[in-house]
Amino acid sequence: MALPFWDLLGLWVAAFFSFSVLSFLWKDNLYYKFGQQFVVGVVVAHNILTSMQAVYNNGVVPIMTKGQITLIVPILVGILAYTRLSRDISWASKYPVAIMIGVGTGSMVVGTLRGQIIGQVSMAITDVFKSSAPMDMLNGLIIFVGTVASLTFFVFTREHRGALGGSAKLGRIFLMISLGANWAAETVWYLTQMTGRVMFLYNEWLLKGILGG
Amino acid sequence: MSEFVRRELPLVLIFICGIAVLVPFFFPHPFLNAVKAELGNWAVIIRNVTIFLGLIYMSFSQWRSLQRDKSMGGYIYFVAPYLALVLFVGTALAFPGYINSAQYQWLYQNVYRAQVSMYVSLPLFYCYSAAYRAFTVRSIEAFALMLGGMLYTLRQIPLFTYLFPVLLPIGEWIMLVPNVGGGRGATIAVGLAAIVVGLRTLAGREVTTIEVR
Amino acid sequence: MSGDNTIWDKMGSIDYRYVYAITIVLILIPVIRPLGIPMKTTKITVDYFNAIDNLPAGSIVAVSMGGGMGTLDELESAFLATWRVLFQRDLKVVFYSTTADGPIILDYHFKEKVKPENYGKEYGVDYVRLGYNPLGEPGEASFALSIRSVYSTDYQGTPLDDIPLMQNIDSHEDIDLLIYIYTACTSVEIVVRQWIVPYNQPSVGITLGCCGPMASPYYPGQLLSFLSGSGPGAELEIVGNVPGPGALINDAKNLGIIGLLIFLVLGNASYWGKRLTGG
Amino acid sequence: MIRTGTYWDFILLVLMIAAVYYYMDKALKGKELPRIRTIPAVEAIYEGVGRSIELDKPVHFAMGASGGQLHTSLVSMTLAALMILRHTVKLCARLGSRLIIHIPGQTEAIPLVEGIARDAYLEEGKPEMLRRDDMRYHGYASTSFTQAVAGTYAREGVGLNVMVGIWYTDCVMPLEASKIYGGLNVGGTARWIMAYAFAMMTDYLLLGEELYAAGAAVSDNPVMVSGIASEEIGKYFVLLLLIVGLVLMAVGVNMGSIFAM
Repeated sequence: MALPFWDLLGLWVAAFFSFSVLSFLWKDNLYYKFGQQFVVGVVVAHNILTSMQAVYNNGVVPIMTKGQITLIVPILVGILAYTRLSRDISWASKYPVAIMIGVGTGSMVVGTLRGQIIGQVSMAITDVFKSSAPMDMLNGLIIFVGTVASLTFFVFTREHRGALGGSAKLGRIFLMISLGANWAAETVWYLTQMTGRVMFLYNEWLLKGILGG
Repeated sequence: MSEFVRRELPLVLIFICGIAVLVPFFFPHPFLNAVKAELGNWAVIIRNVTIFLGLIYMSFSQWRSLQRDKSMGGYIYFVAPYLALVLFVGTALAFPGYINSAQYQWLYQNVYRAQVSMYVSLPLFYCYSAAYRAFTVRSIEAFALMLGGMLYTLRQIPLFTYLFPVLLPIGEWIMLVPNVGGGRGATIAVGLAAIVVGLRTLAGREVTTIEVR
Repeated sequence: MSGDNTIWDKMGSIDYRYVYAITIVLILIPVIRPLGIPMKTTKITVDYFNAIDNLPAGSIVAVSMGGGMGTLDELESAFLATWRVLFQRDLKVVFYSTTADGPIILDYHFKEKVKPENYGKEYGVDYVRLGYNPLGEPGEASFALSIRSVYSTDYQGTPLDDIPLMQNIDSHEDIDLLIYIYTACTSVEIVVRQWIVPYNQPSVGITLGCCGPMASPYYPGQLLSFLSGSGPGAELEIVGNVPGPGALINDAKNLGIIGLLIFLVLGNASYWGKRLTGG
Repeated sequence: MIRTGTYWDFILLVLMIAAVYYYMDKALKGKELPRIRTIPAVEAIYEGVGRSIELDKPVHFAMGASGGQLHTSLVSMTLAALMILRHTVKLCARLGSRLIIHIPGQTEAIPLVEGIARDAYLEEGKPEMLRRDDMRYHGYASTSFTQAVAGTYAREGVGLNVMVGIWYTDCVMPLEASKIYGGLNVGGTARWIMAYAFAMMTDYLLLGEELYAAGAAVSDNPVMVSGIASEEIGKYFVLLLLIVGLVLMAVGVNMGSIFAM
């Protein structure tokens, strides 16, 4: 059953760009260069289109319809970023950067205190006793020991000797297992993605697109 | 322009914005929450207003690459991003619906999705060649890296959990116990370091925010 | 011996591209002729299914859709199985998108793969779709407090107050289960910080396979469960009896891993061969 | 009063403010600070620039497709990466090596990236070495950024490849491509989920928090170095909390509810 023209063309365009990326595995080539540079243009275009939409929805519309004139300030401050292109007044480009770093730092401190430190400490302790089953308690203790040991690995102001050295070495082993697990989780994800692409090229492009199956 | 406006005022701005986002977390108050929300909105607007800087800086290097290489390949390399830019922006503006129009979505799906899906698959091969170098049992740490990696990989492959069912609980254990132990210690260490950088930034002592002229 | 190109040296310096080519061929074989190897299901996937299945009739489920086009191969089986499990039951579902690709994926799925009307579901009564809003952490916090503070209309521009389903829904108090979908591994902290810690909101997650290790510390203490990648997606197809693409993708993974095993054997043989022969 | 559920956060924040102030004050007064153990990756950057000159290949610096985050909770990683950029630029200026900077996708970070590079060249007396055509912008998406960076290694060569800061899946292809095209990889990220890629694909690794320690170490600024000592106070506090908390929990105290205060 022949595909509609635009669906068929779409399959060929998708296959073209898929193979252009894959060709880099062999070596850098003109086909890869075109695909790679073309997608840079696609991304820059999409970024510009979505950014202009965001400025309009989050800035211009509230100013025009709800009279939120304070929103003129970020639009003007954002324009200051372009002063970086001039040699003389490039210092003015620090103002948009300053507002963003201030907002980012505030939300970072708040998010990190609970999410990355107090929350982790609380779980490390409560995990040990969350269930009375012996195996669960043992696992909780292993997690606790791993947390303490891997934290001591990151002590910089004292040489890793004696108890600290032993703990840091144990911590390093826990860290390596964790790195291995993360490598495994990512690799199998990439394998799934590659499988999905092979399925698309075989089932959609080859069978449907070319053989009309 | 005075030294205060060039150097000091941006640092004051960082402090004010940082505190304005930090304080409502501990001392919630309608006004403080509103200021925090407004600053968050400002940051989004500023970010989107600066979007054209990317196109400008891309064009610097594109123009230079053409000067260096005036072969056919050089021209293709130079033209490709601008071709995509005109095609995508033109389509968004030509058809009703902006970036939600059927025409734009056709381009986005068949060019960008094909590219990004294949690009996300490519690391599979690079993870294989990295494992080829790194997964050699030459030390206890290297063995721990490989152990964590292989046990959790095989746990995610149906063929191996079918042939060796014990891989399922072992793989789960690797993910839920030693991985969590190691990862938790590293996360806490990173969190503390991030907070110190944040506090130093709010205090106006972070070199990268002071020196920029 | 050292310095000559021994068998051990050759094993340790293979041109990567040979194994890349072998891997692509091995992936293609099951795509052409599926192996049909059965999959085992795990407790974490059963917990995910039960979190939906145990909901009383008429419960409200919110779906925070943070999927991306680039990772659809990995997550499509989990998405489709979840939509089918939801629509097979008497549940009210509010979809809201936190990525630009979210609405595009939902359009594509509801028009071609899982048609709500085939399950007797009526838009505006049984399910609602709010559009794309780059919420991030502050936005999720506002959404939990008041949906209307973040969305005033649905994805077609209809005011929320004109939608029957949304009459009595405006905050976390009205939501019985949150399905939180994300692809940046650290985003699991957002659902913990903005939904679970402050409101004890029952929540499950869908994320990439690589984010499993980072989500596991929160299960089952805070997250009721989570699906990480296409494997659990295929498991949910089995547990929920909703067949989909997951089985085929997971079948095809079986041979693709062999390329890695080849590399491992050769790499270790090379290292120990040189070491044991004094190379 | 302090919002429920944030007491411990407040206690830790006050402790960290005190530690940062204490060690910063010592640094400003020129008093001795705790010695920091050496980080091999920091020395490797100097070695790598020299190697690049010998091979007549450019040095590359990248901080991630999404490595210019300023208004998110990863801003500290951006600032640590910029410290290492400053150090790399100064070495390249001093030794006379060409440097290609791959700008992150966030355009709001461009003024900061260029400003730091210009200041570093100025400090070394080589302002003319700042070339805008060697500051490459590849779009705000990992697919365009990653493929462009890998392609640059293939086309223009790579001597030293410094990759630090906020990295996601976008680090795997450049790291291996640099290895395949003969680059010396130095780098790391504090995002633990991606640390495996740097551990397996770099010649010199900055593991997790070592990124921040390296950023401070290369600053030649005692106030920055004092930050590492402040972090250690936080670590000792957390270790104390862990151990005492475990003991209390063992004797029946519900630490979960205490931490939820």
